[in-house]
Amino acid sequence: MTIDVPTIRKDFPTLAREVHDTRLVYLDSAASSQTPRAVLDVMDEYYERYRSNVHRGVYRLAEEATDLFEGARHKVAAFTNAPVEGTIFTKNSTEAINLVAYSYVRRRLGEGDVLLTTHMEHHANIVPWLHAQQDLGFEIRYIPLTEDGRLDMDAVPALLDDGRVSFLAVSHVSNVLGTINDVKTLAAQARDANPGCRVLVDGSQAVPHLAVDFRDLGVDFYAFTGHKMCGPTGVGVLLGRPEVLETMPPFLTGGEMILDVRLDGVTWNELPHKFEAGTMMIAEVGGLGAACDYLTGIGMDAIREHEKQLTAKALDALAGLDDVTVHGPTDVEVRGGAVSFAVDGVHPHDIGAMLDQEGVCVRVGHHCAKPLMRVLGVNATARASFYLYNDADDLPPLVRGIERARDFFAR
Amino acid sequence: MTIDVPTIRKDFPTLAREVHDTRLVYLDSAASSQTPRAVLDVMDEYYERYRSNVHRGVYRLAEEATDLFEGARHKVAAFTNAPVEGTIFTKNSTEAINLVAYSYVRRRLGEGDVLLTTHMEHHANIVPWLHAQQDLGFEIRYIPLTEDGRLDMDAVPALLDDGRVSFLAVSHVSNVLGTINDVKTLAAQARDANPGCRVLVDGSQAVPHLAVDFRDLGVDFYAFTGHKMCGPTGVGVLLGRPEVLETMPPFLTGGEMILDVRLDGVTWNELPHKFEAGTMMIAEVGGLGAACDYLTGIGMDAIREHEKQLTAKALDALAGLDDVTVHGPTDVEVRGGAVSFAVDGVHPHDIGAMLDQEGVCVRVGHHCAKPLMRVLGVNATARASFYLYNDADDLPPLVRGIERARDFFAR
Amino acid sequence: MSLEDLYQEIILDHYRKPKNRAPELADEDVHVHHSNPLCGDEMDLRIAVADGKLDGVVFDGEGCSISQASASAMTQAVKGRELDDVLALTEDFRLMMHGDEPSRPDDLQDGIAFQGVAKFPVRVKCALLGWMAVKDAIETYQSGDATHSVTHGE
Amino acid sequence: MSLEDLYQEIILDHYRKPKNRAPELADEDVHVHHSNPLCGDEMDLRIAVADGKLDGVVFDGEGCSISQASASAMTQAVKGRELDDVLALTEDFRLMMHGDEPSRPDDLQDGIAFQGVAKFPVRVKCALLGWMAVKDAIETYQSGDATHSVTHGE
Ligand SMILES: Cc1ncc(COP(=O)(O)O)c(C=O)c1O
Ligand SMILES: Cc1ncc(COP(=O)(O)O)c(C=O)c1O
Repeated sequence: MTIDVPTIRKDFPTLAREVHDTRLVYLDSAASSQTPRAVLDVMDEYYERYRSNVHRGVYRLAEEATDLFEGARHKVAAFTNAPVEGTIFTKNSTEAINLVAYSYVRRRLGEGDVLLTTHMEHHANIVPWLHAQQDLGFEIRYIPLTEDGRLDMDAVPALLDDGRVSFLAVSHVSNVLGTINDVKTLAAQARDANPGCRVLVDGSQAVPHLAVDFRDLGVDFYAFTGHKMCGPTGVGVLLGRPEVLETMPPFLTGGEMILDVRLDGVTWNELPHKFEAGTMMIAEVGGLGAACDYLTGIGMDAIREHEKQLTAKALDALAGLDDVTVHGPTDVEVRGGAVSFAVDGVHPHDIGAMLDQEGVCVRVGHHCAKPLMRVLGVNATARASFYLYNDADDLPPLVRGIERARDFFAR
Repeated sequence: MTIDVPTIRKDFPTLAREVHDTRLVYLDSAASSQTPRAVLDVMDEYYERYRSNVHRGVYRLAEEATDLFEGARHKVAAFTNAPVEGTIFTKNSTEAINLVAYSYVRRRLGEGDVLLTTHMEHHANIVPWLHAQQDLGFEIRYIPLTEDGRLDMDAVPALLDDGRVSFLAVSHVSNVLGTINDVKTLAAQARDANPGCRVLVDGSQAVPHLAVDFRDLGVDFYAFTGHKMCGPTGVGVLLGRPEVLETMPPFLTGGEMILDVRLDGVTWNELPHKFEAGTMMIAEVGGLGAACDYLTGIGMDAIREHEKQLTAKALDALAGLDDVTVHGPTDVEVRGGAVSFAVDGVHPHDIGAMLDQEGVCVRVGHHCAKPLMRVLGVNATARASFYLYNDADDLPPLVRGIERARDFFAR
Repeated sequence: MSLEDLYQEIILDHYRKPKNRAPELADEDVHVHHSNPLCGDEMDLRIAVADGKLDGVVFDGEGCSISQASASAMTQAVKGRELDDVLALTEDFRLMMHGDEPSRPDDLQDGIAFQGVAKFPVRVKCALLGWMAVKDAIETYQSGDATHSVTHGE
Repeated sequence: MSLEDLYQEIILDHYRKPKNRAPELADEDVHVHHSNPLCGDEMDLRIAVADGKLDGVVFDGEGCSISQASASAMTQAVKGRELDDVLALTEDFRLMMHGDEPSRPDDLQDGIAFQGVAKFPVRVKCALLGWMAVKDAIETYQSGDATHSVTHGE
């Protein structure tokens, strides 16, 4: 169960590229991953062979397009062990979380209720709650972090104690710190304190890198996004427990999601269609299905193991550099492959610009996690992130670029 | 300014296909159009050469991706003569209209207000209003249709008379009847009756087929969708007047659409980013930009003229058939290329299935326009729709299939 | 599989000369209305029960040839059977529409002609409409009601 | 254009030894705070006005080398000028960042070294930060206020 990176790299066209006369070293998969040829082929085939709209077309092309689309739904559901009728396509994670914000949280929470989240969330899993709070006035509580960037589980009982937490929104894996959160335990604790509490997990950084089992986690909602998991841009997923989805009004409304429209009322369609309004991203859903096939072919456990080893090496390499600090856990058992770091006296922007010269792509900035930046006491970080197509050969250019930036800029 | 269809057809890979051992005759562009090679090439180049996330990436690939994305925004704005900062990308028309439903109509309309729409709307431009009405209790009025399927403009003054219409939602071109509505006049009338009235136009069937000039129409919002205009699936557009967009709260919230997030509040980003949450459909937006280039290269006026002539021929051919009735206007000056028809005693499903045997793709059903079906007194129609790659050669298979269905099924 | 296989003679016969198609039924016990708005199909189905058997069944409505013919063939196959037996036969037909071999091909009578519909996914709903209506009518009867209305989705 | 061209010696000098960088200004008339949260840049800028001229200007804050160096170069170029002249020079710099040739290259002094930044779109905001802050400070002064705070977007 090991991964043959040189062979895998051949599947990803962009990785063959050179920039600034040097080999491209793509260490920004936490922002968006590369897309393998197999995924592009499925989308091209749709556009070139049976480009048409899905559902209820009585002609051959439309049947083929429907097979692609609904077939992909089965693949995504199987990939995450989720019910097919609870597998809803959105344009990205953000829309998936907003769906829950509008059709659940904004319909159910009010004054007296508490929404519990954490200090390490991506804006996608915090701004919808802050925005809803402005209108509805519920309370938001935050699970604090330990020194090394894990959720402070000791603080949780007190936060749940009064039984008023009716919604828990937590990320599975942090996009800045890499931390893997024990969302199964958290969900159980939240429900123990309040049986009516619903739980949403932001799995944007988990599904690409770990084997995720929706049913086993025992959560109500689980959001993720195609472009970070070898899929195309423009498609995301909300997994939901059908019993809960059934009780919710729709979010986006229009064609496809209704059964009947009279001027005095509307009959919503069945799950999952009730939550899929208008013409969907057909090619992209097909591509996401192909991405699930691709990742399954390599094996999610093998990918996790590979990234664990590579992350350990990267942490070692960075630990060996003067003036470099890594944010987040150093134990690779509880972290994924997103590694944020700071270089004393050098602004992340300048690190990123210098790394670009070495062909190394890293992300710099607040990573859409401003509240976490405040907790870390920084304005921005540089972040290298790893995926199945990276290996130890990618580390020397990273180290070289960091050293060059330090020597060039540090005052 | 004439169109060379045989040459154009070569740009569209699917059209070279055969089904049931016969040439494919694609007459379902009102549901979704074909996509030319030039659009696919732009998306492939993104995936193969500079696959990465946009905005604020400090490395070369991210700059290239940002250029593609923001460059496409300029192309789409120019194509529709709209302000760049009022050009917002969504996943489809339906989301564009829902954005206005959530961030404008649901925030502004209440009891005592009236939303005016028509009897010919697609569900995308009616269900969001019915859904909002359930929560807010405003009144909805409908502009009725004339016998030949045009808006009854004589009925409009009385509908506006009491000055309570504060929102007008109307389609530019009907997807069932083909009717082209004079939305510029309607918008002016609505504002005359109530200066605070805002106007949304559903241009899903207009932008692909006519030269649309957003500024000239004088409306507040204009929605359309990429997959019907030679673009990819998964991308749509909301054009909005910046002065109005500025006053609206955001819709989807998360990353990219904020400037700052503190735990006690959020600063929204500037237009258009305020309305674009999360990672956008980067490849698809690039593809849509390429579609604008493609259509501009051929010329929207030439396309309109070509479709006008072809539609006239199609209406003639159908008028010559016994037992066939066409819904909608017969004057091609006031209609586009969507032609719905009925065959006495034959259910549209059976027509569609028989046409498929002739290689002809038409849509059958309610076309997401149930209220219109009730006005027409039918449960469903068959609809042939034309685009720049269709020509008179596509009519004989259509006629042949209809005759075959009539002879086979009519009791 | 071609369209000719779909529209077999048996099916066309039922479509052109439907059996038990009527707007009313003497001794009606239950009346159900089923619609398939996505296709624009509407169906009224009425049953009369005597001695635990389906004594009478008629349908009426609008729909494509497949839905009309299938309802017609259904009425012939179920009439006179024990209620529970009709339910079982309905299940057999439903499974056939999902690609299974029917376990009671003879009892389905002309219903067996619809086996090929399984290959045309968009038409499966049409073929099922009448069968789902009779199943619902019996369950409505068993629960003690006289009318029921159902809207079918995807 | 390479990174070396971006980080010219002039720019690095200003970054390493910024001019007029201070947390306070005697006779301060206006204090503005500008932030560029997308990059994580924060800048405090203070001005003192005498006889319609910019008598004093200091900046302080956090940011990348480009934003710090550009603010430093800016303070040298604007100090002692008439307020309206500073506004005009600011506009010249802004247009240069959008690719135009500056019309007053000499008056921009070391600011001219930032011309190459126009080729790095993501860094334009950084180079502009100090210039936008001084413009805002003057406008704030002209409107009679003493403080102002601005958050920059895309
Ligand atoms: C008139 C009209 N409005 C809205 C839509 C919805 O477009 P989309 O499905 O891309 O959201 C369509 C097409 O389906 C349409 O024809
Ligand atoms: C943890 C986390 N949540 C949510 C998102 C948002 O995903 P998207 O931009 O695809 O909506 C991201 C990625 O940007 C992420 O890393």
